[in-house]
Amino acid sequence: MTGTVRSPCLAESINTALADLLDQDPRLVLIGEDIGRLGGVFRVTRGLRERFGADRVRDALLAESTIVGQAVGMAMSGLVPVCEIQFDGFTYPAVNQLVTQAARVGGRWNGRISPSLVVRIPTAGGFRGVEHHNDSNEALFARVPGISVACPSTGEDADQILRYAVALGSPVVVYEPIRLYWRRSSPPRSAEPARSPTAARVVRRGTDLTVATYGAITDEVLEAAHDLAPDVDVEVVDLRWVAPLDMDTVLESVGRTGRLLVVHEATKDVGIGAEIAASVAEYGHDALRGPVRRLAPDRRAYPPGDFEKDYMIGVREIRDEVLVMTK
Amino acid sequence: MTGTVRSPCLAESINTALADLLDQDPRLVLIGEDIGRLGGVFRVTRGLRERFGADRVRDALLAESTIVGQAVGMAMSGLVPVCEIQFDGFTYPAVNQLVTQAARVGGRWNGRISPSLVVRIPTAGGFRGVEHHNDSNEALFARVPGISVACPSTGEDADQILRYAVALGSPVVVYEPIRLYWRRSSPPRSAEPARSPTAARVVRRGTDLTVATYGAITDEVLEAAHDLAPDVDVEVVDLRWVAPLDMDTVLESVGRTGRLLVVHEATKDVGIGAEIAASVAEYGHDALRGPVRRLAPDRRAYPPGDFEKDYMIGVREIRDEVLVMTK
Amino acid sequence: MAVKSLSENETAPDDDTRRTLLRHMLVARGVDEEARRLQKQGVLDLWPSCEGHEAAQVGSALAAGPAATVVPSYREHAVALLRGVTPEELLAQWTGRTFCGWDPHRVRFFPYTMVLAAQTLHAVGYAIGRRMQGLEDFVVVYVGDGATSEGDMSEAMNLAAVESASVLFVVQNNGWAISKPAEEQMRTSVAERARGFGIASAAVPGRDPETVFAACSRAAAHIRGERAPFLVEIRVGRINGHTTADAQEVYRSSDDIARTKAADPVTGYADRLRGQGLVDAAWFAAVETEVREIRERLTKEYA
Amino acid sequence: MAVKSLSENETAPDDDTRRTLLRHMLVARGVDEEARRLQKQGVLDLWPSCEGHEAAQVGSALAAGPAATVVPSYREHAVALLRGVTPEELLAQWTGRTFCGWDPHRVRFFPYTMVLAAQTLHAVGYAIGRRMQGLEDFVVVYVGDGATSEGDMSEAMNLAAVESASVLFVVQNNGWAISKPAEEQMRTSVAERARGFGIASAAVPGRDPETVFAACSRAAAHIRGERAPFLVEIRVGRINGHTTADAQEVYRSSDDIARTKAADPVTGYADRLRGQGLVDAAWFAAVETEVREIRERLTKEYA
Ligand SMILES: Cc1ncc(C[n+]2csc(CCOP(=O)(O)OP(=O)(O)O)c2C)c(N)n1
Ligand SMILES: Cc1ncc(C[n+]2csc(CCOP(=O)(O)OP(=O)(O)O)c2C)c(N)n1
Ligand SMILES: [Mg+2]
Ligand SMILES: [Mg+2]
Repeated sequence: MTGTVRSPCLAESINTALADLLDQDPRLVLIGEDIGRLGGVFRVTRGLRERFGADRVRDALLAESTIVGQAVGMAMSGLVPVCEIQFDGFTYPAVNQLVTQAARVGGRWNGRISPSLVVRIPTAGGFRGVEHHNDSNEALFARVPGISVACPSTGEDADQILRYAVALGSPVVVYEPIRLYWRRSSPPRSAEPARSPTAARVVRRGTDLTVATYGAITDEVLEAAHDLAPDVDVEVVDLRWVAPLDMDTVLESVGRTGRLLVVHEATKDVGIGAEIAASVAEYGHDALRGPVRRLAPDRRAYPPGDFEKDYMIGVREIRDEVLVMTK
Repeated sequence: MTGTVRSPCLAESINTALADLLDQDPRLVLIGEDIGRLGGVFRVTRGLRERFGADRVRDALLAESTIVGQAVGMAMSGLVPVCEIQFDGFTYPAVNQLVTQAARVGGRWNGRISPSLVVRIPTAGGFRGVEHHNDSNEALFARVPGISVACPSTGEDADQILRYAVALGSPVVVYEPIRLYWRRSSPPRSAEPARSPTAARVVRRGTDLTVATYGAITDEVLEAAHDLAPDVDVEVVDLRWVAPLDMDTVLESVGRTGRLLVVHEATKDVGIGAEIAASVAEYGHDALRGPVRRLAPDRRAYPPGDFEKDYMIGVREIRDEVLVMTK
Repeated sequence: MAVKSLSENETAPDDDTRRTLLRHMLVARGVDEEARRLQKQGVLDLWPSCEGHEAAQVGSALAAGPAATVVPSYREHAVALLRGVTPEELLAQWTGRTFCGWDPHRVRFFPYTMVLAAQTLHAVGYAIGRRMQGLEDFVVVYVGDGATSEGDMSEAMNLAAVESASVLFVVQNNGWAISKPAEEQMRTSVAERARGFGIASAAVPGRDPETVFAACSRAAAHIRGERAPFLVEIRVGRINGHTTADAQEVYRSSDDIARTKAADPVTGYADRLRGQGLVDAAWFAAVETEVREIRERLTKEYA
Repeated sequence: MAVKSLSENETAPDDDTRRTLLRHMLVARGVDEEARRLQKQGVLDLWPSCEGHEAAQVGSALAAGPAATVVPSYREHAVALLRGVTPEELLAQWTGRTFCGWDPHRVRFFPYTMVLAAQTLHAVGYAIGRRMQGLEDFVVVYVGDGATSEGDMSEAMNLAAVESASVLFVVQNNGWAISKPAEEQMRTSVAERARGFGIASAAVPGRDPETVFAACSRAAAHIRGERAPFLVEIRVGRINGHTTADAQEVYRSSDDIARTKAADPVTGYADRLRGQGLVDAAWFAAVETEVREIRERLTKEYA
């Protein structure tokens, strides 16, 4: 079907990036459930407590509002907290502190402080996780003014995003796809770098249709694109950030291909795909050769493991959708 | 400018509807901060505690997670709780119980129970409220599977929506615009009833352009439409529900007018307007005479009172946008 | 708020009850072992073992009685089985078939809740709701030591105290929340915390099901008599990792693990009742047969 | 967790301090009256009056001292003024100009937080953060009786206890959360609840600023000495409605309102110091002049 390349996996890149950052900046502190002794339930932070001490790699109390709420206070005190929420589905107790506090501190202080605060959230499904362990909630924060939301799909991007996030001066939520943490081979990508730390990346050049996507499913999109070549030449844009959205890169791509499909793993309604489709329908209208389409699960809960295959968008659905749009 | 009609205001209609429901159904119980003795900070529930007792009109503990969390338990026990959150901005502590619990109970019980649970949330700005008192967060729940979201703009609609919601068998969040609570006169609307309790309503017939909108700003849209007539003949669709969205009514309307503007008071990004624009761009593409546009505040926090005029979408902005789209 | 003083006699289990306690513990252990075996084979996706918790679970559930409504967390397998959830039903969700394998109404044992402490508010709301309908249900809610740090748990205690709800909070303090020791999760105990909210409470060791049974019987009497909540904190040992996905050796000393295994409540209680002549080889053989049949049924259903 | 026993002498305010207490109370009262007047004129959008809270606020803030970092709720106007927030700065947010009228760093008095209890976690996190940077800040966080029901407050108490954070929790229990009486908000007291979490605490009446000053001085000594948190619950009276938008007559008996007014801490303390000859007519005249000038400045700035 498609060749794959081997590279350091997401978990390793994040571990290395965090270690570097802890090394370089004494203000950096990690806070999360089980991130210290255990090294995190996904072992992303392993070895960091041993290396940097329990004070800087803090096994948090089991309370997400506490994690983010104390991080807000720490950020005000001059530290740079990098929090971990154990699974995307357990973000909700922290939503109040993130949305009504972290996101607004800078404004409330009239810009007198601009605290950096990062929240890392393992996300998405595909591993037969039990209830609440497979959520994709990036749209939740993408709509909130004052919060930036990143969705890296490679270790290299995660590294760049983290380094940018700890210095941004406002909260950043980073969604890390669980099924990529330890995946070692993925479809090849074009080597073009992103134009800026928050820019999208054209990970495959093509002429017939643009797929805008992000997160773990980028791999499936790339696989579908490889499968379809040379009959259909698909361009793939990995957004990397969903707030702010790099609509310039998307619009330029659509300007070249004339067609846009948005693919994401989160449910479709009022999601990131809606925002992209709406923007392109408005600002890219003249370039479009047909309607923008979205491919994403319907508005229903992520099902028990036995049914996740029906729920998730796979390579085949992506291929079929591209074929329908280009036929 | 435009004639107005006098009608029972939103607060009165809701008060009457709640009284009726309490009267008819012994399982119904109201829970909220200050809703009893005080009758609510907006006096929407006034007189109900005196009439139905402190047991059924319950002055809640000051904790939103408690309000919704106990309501979930009460619903499981066979009651029909109708909760009130005091202001939209204070919904966040209840988000976990709503999203991970209330929305999922039916599914988790494999349909063995289908608890009705309503959460009423005063929403939106325009009254120089202090920080957090002017939020419009309907998009937050609109994307969550298992939660229905209503946004009535008249007392009559609120009445119909509440009666429907308490019998739905799954959670419903009702956003009630604060600035309409005691407003007595509003622009005239076409008398056409909605086709179903969850359907949108064409509140003004027109031929040149469709505006889809909901909530308090529906009045401003109608006023703009009246101002523009007869030069531009605007059709206005009041969605009434944002989840599920009645896209049929919107698409039919766009089929007639060929143009769509979505107007809402919540910030634009990843909002209800994005979902509508994306759907119409996909399914109504052939009917469109020009790109779908959205008119909504940019992605920034609702500002202090002195600056809210700049932030909010007014009649003039709506008129200007329609003129640009139809020129 | 004082605990009604019941003499030992009133709450100590009789011999039939003692055998029942042991039988339920042995069955739960058998199911747990089978579940872990099936998980290793890839049949189950995950399993949060309750080994070490059996005395606490069986003792509390038996004391609460069959009429009580149980609102569990996610590790109360022994309670589930005691309440009539079949082993097949119990495993179903861990094989990825469903979010809940049993009929919660039939067994008055609610679905597991994965979002920590969320169920504590449901339990109190349910108790209030039943009382409002003239049905004074007795509600038992289970929660772990780590989960008590969540705001919802404190809110639920305050709500129960203010409403004087008929709720028995059972905290299984197994000393760990995954890798976080309970001593680092709180400065006092959950029992002390409950009293701060105005909820009568007791802290008991959880190795001996009779101690648990007695404490929970007194708690139940208090709740029924005063129509007020009670919290029992039971210290138990977690024999296995947090779940089958957890390698506890990473963060837990082998000494501690060995000590916990050595203090196994199931073997301990079995030995005791055997020593006291309350159960004999034939009795054990019968239970073993029952367990073997269950294990075969589980293999047949899922493997 | 025992409170260091300091003799009355060590914590009782001297005469200069007593005059300072009264002066701050009178200034706060003057600003509050002016703010309510301006609100009636439509100049302010809203005003949460602190009338009745002055002794609690001035006593606690003076005891905490100028080096402490204060994390307020939204009603701590007397604390704000004492810390050097100017009256103009204080009113700015209530006129709709800004979310915070002062420089929080300059006065070490953080912005008001409208989302109840959210600031309690910030305060503890701030204290931990400062300690980690080798700066053992002493942090005072204010919270109301109603807000203590929010999960965040319990989480903050637990975090402070576990981390042994240098935080003074000051609960102003004015008996009401808008229309909900404090007796219906909790079964015990916040002071008892704090002890349940392992935080030493005291409950004191808040009419006499000297009592508050003494209690908070002892608390501060405890925090500085033990590097551990402390909670002081101060019972105060809310003289006016919750805010200017609240008609408290709807839910509060006129007797209760009258009693609260009669127990006004400001007039009470003024009378006492006058009676003791600590302040005379000239002193009052000077303070009155100061207040009049403030009121004129406020009118000029905003009306
Ligand atoms: C809100 C929330 N946060 C985090 C988790 C992830 N998680 C599952 S179990 C667990 C530890 C629970 O410890 P405890 O409450 O002591 O129960 P135990 O597992 O020891 O029985 C954690 C952190 C979760 N399920 N829910
Ligand atoms: C999370 C949240 N819920 C609700 C409100 C609305 N509200 C503002 S003040 C208040 C009462 C607060 O009472 P208390 O904590 O006793 O403080 P007081 O106003 O009496 O000083 C309420 C319900 C809010 N600001 N934040
Ligand atoms: Mg535990
Ligand atoms: Mg109060």
